[in-house]
Amino acid sequence: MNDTVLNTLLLLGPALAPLAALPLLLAGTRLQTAVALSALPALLVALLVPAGTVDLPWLLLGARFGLDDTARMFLVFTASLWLAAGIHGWSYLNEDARRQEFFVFFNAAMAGNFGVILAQDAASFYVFFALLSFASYGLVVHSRTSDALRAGRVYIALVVVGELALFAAIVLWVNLTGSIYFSEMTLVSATAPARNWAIALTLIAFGIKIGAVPLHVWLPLAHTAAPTPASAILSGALIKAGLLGWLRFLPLGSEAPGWDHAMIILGLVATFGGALVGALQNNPKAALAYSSISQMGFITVLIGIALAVPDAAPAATLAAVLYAFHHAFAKALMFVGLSMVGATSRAGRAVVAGGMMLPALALAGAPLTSGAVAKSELKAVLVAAGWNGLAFPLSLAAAGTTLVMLRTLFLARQAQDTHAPHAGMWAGWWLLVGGCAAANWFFPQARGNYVMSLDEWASALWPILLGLSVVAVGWRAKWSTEKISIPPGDILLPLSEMWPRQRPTPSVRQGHQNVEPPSPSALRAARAAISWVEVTLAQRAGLVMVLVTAAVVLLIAS
Amino acid sequence: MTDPWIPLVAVGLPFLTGIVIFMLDDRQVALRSLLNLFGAFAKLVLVGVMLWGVVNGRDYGVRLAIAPGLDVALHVDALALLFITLSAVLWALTTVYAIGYLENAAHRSRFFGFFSLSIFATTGIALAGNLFTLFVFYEILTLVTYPLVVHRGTQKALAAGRVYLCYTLAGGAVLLLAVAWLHALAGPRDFVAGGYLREFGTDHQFTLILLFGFLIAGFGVKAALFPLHGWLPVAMVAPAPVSALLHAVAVVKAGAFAIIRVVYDVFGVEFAQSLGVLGPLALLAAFTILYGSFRALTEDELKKRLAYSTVSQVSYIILGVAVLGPLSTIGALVHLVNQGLLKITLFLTAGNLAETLGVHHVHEMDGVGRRMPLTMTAFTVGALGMIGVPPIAGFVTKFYLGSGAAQAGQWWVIVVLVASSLLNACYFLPILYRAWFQPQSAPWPNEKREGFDAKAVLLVPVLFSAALAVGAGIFANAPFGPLEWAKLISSREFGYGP
Amino acid sequence: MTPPIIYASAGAAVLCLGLFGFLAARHVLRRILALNVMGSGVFMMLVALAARTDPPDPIPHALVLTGIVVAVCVTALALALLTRMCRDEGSALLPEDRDIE
Amino acid sequence: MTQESWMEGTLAAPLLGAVLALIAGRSAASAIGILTALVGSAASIGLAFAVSRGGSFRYAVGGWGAPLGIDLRVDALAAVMLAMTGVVGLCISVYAVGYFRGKEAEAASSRTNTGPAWLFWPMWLMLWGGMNALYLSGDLFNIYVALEVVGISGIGLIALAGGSAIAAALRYLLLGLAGSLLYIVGVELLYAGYATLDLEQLRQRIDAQPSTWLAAALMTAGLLAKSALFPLHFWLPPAHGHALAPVSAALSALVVKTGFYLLVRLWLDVFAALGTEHVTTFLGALGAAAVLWGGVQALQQERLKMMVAYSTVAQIGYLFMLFPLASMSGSLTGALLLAVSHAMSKAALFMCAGSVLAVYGHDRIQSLQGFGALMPMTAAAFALSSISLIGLPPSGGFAGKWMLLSAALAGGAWWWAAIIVLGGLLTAAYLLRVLAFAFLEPVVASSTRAPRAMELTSLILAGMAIAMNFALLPLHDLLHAGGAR
Repeated sequence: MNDTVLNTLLLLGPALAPLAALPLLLAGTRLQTAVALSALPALLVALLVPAGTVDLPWLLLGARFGLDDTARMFLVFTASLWLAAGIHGWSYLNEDARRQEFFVFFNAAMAGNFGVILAQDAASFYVFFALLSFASYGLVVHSRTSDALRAGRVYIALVVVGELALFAAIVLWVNLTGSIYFSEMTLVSATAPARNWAIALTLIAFGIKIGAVPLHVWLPLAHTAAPTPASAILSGALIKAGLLGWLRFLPLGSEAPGWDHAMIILGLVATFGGALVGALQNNPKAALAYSSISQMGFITVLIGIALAVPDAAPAATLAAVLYAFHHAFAKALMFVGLSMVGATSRAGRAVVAGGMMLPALALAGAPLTSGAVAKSELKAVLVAAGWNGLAFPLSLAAAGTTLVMLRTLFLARQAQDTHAPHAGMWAGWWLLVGGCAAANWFFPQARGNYVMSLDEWASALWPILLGLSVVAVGWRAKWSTEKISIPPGDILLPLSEMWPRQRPTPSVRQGHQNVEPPSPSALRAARAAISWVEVTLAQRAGLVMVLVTAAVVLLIAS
Repeated sequence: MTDPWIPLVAVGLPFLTGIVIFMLDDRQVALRSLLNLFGAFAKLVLVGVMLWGVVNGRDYGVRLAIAPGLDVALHVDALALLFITLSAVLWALTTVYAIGYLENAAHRSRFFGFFSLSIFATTGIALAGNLFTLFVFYEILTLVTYPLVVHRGTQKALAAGRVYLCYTLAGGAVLLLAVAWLHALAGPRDFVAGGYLREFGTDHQFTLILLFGFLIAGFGVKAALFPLHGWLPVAMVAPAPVSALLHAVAVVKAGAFAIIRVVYDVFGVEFAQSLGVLGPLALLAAFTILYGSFRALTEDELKKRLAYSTVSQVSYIILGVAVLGPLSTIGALVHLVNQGLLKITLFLTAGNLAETLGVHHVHEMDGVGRRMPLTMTAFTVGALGMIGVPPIAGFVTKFYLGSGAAQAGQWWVIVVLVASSLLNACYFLPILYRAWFQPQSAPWPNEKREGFDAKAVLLVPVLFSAALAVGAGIFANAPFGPLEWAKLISSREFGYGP
Repeated sequence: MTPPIIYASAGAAVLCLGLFGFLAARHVLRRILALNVMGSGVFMMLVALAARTDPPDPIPHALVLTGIVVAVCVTALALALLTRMCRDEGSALLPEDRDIE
Repeated sequence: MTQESWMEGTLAAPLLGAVLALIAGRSAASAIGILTALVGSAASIGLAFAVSRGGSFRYAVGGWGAPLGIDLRVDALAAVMLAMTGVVGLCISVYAVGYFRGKEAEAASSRTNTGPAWLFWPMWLMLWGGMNALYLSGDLFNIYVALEVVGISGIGLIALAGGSAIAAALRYLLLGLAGSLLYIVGVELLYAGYATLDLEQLRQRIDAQPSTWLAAALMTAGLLAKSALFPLHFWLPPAHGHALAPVSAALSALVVKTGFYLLVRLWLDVFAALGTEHVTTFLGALGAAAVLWGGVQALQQERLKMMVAYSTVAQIGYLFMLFPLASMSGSLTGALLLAVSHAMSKAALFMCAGSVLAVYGHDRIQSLQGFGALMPMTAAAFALSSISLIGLPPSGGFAGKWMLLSAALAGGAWWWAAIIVLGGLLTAAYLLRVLAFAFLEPVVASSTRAPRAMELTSLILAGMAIAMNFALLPLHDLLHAGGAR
């Protein structure tokens, strides 16, 4: 009993802490600051608490929370991201009138995020996933500008679709596997009815979060519209929840004919498309958003391979998680960095510039960075799965990444977002720098190939050089992205159209067609006829009596 | 051992309360309020006693012979308890609310009198032990709710009342025919889990199908099944507590509950299946769900939109009934409760808006979230719950309905659920968007009250019901929760648990 | 053709005459008279009925006496009402018959 | 007390009271009336109990015995009708006291002479006595006499209202007279055939032959005219619609039942030997027609009292549906309960109409808005009696219709069932149409209030009509203990 309480505290507590912290917002200014640290318990739990689970049968449909390896990995980077973003954001929004409101949504989303990671059963996962999705809406529309509201509309529409897909997917999976607990979900044979539906719905539900093509449209809009720390979270943590969803629900380790290739193709499209479109952006945030899309492309490919080659599934999943880990820190740092470029002192600017280069290189996969490690893991998986053919295109994609990064740095130099960073922002930023630099030290099995062979150096470097040279050529040729830029939300379907407009309708129609009286003339005619009969009866009373008598006689006689 | 007194008191209490209240003068506010509250909370206590007793295997029942082979029978079983508990709790809430809502309105004694009587009827429906009794109380319910619908006494209200009576009385007539016919056919029988008509086997096939149709038609009027839903949106002229009571508890639920009784305890779900009547019923319910949602999209008047959403939501229950299988049964039964909690929250909040700001239409709701944060929080809970966003009660229902459909291999039901949830989102989210993320665009139509949010007496019930709705979701699996009862009943019906 | 039969058939004939009058007449006074004629027919038949046996059957006589009393009362009442109606409404026809001529 | 003394009380009290009231004149009439009503109703109820204990019995007045003397006899059927008459009659009397007090006050204020109101009492008590005599008499001729007594006093009562009631009374009189002539012709044909007037002996002797057929037909036609069954109903609405409220109540609630009662006696008892199923179907069909026709007519009416009167036409039709269903168990119980609860609710409705007239000065339905708020008790009475008339549970009307309905369905005669249900809907349509105005705002202000006695009695009667829902079982036992047939 007692250790149930303790476990609950440890394994569910991190998710509830941010919500528990909300009342502080009503407290005095000094106390309020503590809200920025809401993610601390989660981080501590991730680093210190041993693996384990706790069952809460009375909660939801019989809830189970716990830390397994996947959960721990996710929790580590998610928690540190939220922590950094919280600290940074608190002072970033110092002058903002709606800071409290922002942190309400911020903490709610945080709680959702941690809950998603700690949940070990479908229902709880669903609950926290919804919390994460809906709360993030508040982050997207925080500025209330028309762009922000538009981004919000697109986002929420996709969220609803995703939620519904997820609902259906969960229903199907639970019915197919016969359990709501992830650990007990059996692998369903490829022939099971509705399995394909389940997979499709799962891909859609989480593909929206992860920004898989063509469900990525919300991502550039939202990242651009949201305040910088929020963008960092969206790109660093939120979209990773999608990956987690795939890992939790997809039947990795069993065949999924058709789906595997579909995902690999989609992944490749995302990697290249994201890179190219990103390179043609005029807003650094948008560029970063597209880079996220492209990076998630890599992960999509990995999942595809896991579905294609069941034996390679464990390695592939691990690689995917590592990739997410690395990308989370790097991308978050890039975003936050964008808000630091207003640094006043020369030294400060230098430091910030350095702080931008680091994640840029990491994302491009330069040696000695977490990116290189992640990418080499990825390649290892490709080799093991016998999909070496993908190695080259993925490296080529890295070149694209380089383009996007250069574009971003270029745009960041002339960024307008220039108010001098406060101490808090620095603190958050440094935290991320540390994380980004140390990221690869978290990869236990990665330390081995941290010292890389020459050809590995080569294979890591040539895409970058390629990218640089392309940019150089472009520089000489004076390509102007003003001419050939693509607006954020490229293929944005007319999703906003699906938003119901208020059509003023005569709302009592329904009622009135039921109380319609017959037309007066008809009524009068009926009245006349009736009264005629009545009068005639009265006049012919005797006759009627005689007739009745006759009738009765006949009836008896018959 | 059967104990006759508890059910008798449970039914008699609201009746007496109502009668006494009729006697009171309109100005005796304190006494009347006291009576109301006494009635409401005494009922709660009674229900508690019954819950405790039934859990400890006690049997409450009483019967009174009307004619040879014709009894009025009250019996407390799990299903009855589920419904009566719901009604008792929500009655208490609505009573508190109504006292605040109607202070210094006209004809209050009349209003509260009929208010109590409608709970008397609802209790009777819940405890009815056989079809005859159910029918009797069902008709009583029709009568005692009519004065509540026309309470405002305007021509519009009267027209609405006329529509209401047209539908309900016509339904009642069909019902009378069906009930009497069944009585003539099968003799005096009490409700029994698994139904008692199965012994007919293959005789009277046609008649039984016909009677099933009649019964569904009769009860479907109150349950607002598709062609018979017309009265519901029109009845929106009634005061907010009435809408809440009618739409969340008394009338609509009575219809759904009665249909549950018919399918499970008269025909028996397996037998109904063998008659081939469940399929059409499911289709009808599904259509109603989508139709209601579509109509709700276009309604600008808040209460009307809610009404159509009710049309759609109640059919979830019937859909769950019509889909064979324990899981969907659980979904149906638990939705009986969840929809009640959510809908009453929504209607009471709508009442708050109307009472405090005179806001009746969606387009007037810009920025109302800042003006009435607590009320709108409750509203948000209700709306999200209706969409099925966890952890609010609604999602439990949808989960079980979906699982049931999957279990029965009727995948199309899942499609319907998803589609309807999408529509719900389409007509609820814009409201939330206006309320929370839009600045106030125009002065409030008729601001009756300065200061924070609404009157406390209006606010507390709303928040409480919202809390209940959330609780019913978060602690769904908790012992003695609605879900527990639903599982119990379902296992009773199917002889095996889900 | 015994006297009773003759009386009886005569009574029947009178009855039918009265009935015809009742059917044909609109004027209320005529109708009242017609009804009285019918009554007389009935009484004749009753008396004839009594005469079938010897000594005559007393019961029909009793009936006739009672019947006559009743008929007188009713006729008186009818005439009273008729005069009242004429005074009030200026017509000896029932409302439904008035518009005809 | 012995059974006989109950019977004597039942018969003698009203007749005696009538004479006394006539002698006492204006001053004491109402006092005597109330007293008589109390005694009479007490006696009839006591008689009913006696029957329920001891079963049916005969009583030779003066010890002569049939054929020459007058035999009184009572069985369960008669006992029920007597009890009904007693209870409703008492309420009507109480109501009348309040009613005429109000009338006199009105007359005093506005110098309008509304005729010698006190004459109501002797005539009403005479009517009552006539009905009791009719229920108690066991031979066809006494029944004839009783019918005439009822008819004459009834006509007098109608005429009390003056004005257009006179014509109505006259029409009623002509038809009633014609009817009773047909009846007496039938009686004499029967006597010619079987040399007896006693119902019992007739039942034993009767056999199928043309003269009997003619007799049966003539009597039926005459009684149909008296009980205002479609198509011989036309005299009823104007008569009941224009009479004074207590009079309408008495006529609609009680008098029309006498014809029904006699037809039940004849066709379900005396004439049972003739093959009757066609006739019963015919009567049922007429009843069905009446239900629909009366309903439609009532829906047309603009005046409350006329509407209620037409509803009587429809409700009578319900009673006649007994005939085709008589062979089904429970149908007689149902029909009787229907008759009883109709008596109560219809009387209550006419009383309500009277109260409304007293307060509003008119009874145009369209302008009765807010009478719920103005006279809540009356509105409640109206509502309750409407429930019973429509046949909504719980009410005597419902229980009765239920029995008829299940009898029809048990016999597979679903068309009768359909008519019963349909008629219920029609009833609902015209009654609730009125009831809706009770809620309409704004309430018209009116200074005059209806005397409490009036509102209260109507409410009590309506309440009884509802309570009749639970009278089904006792009634059933009574009929089977008392041996209705």
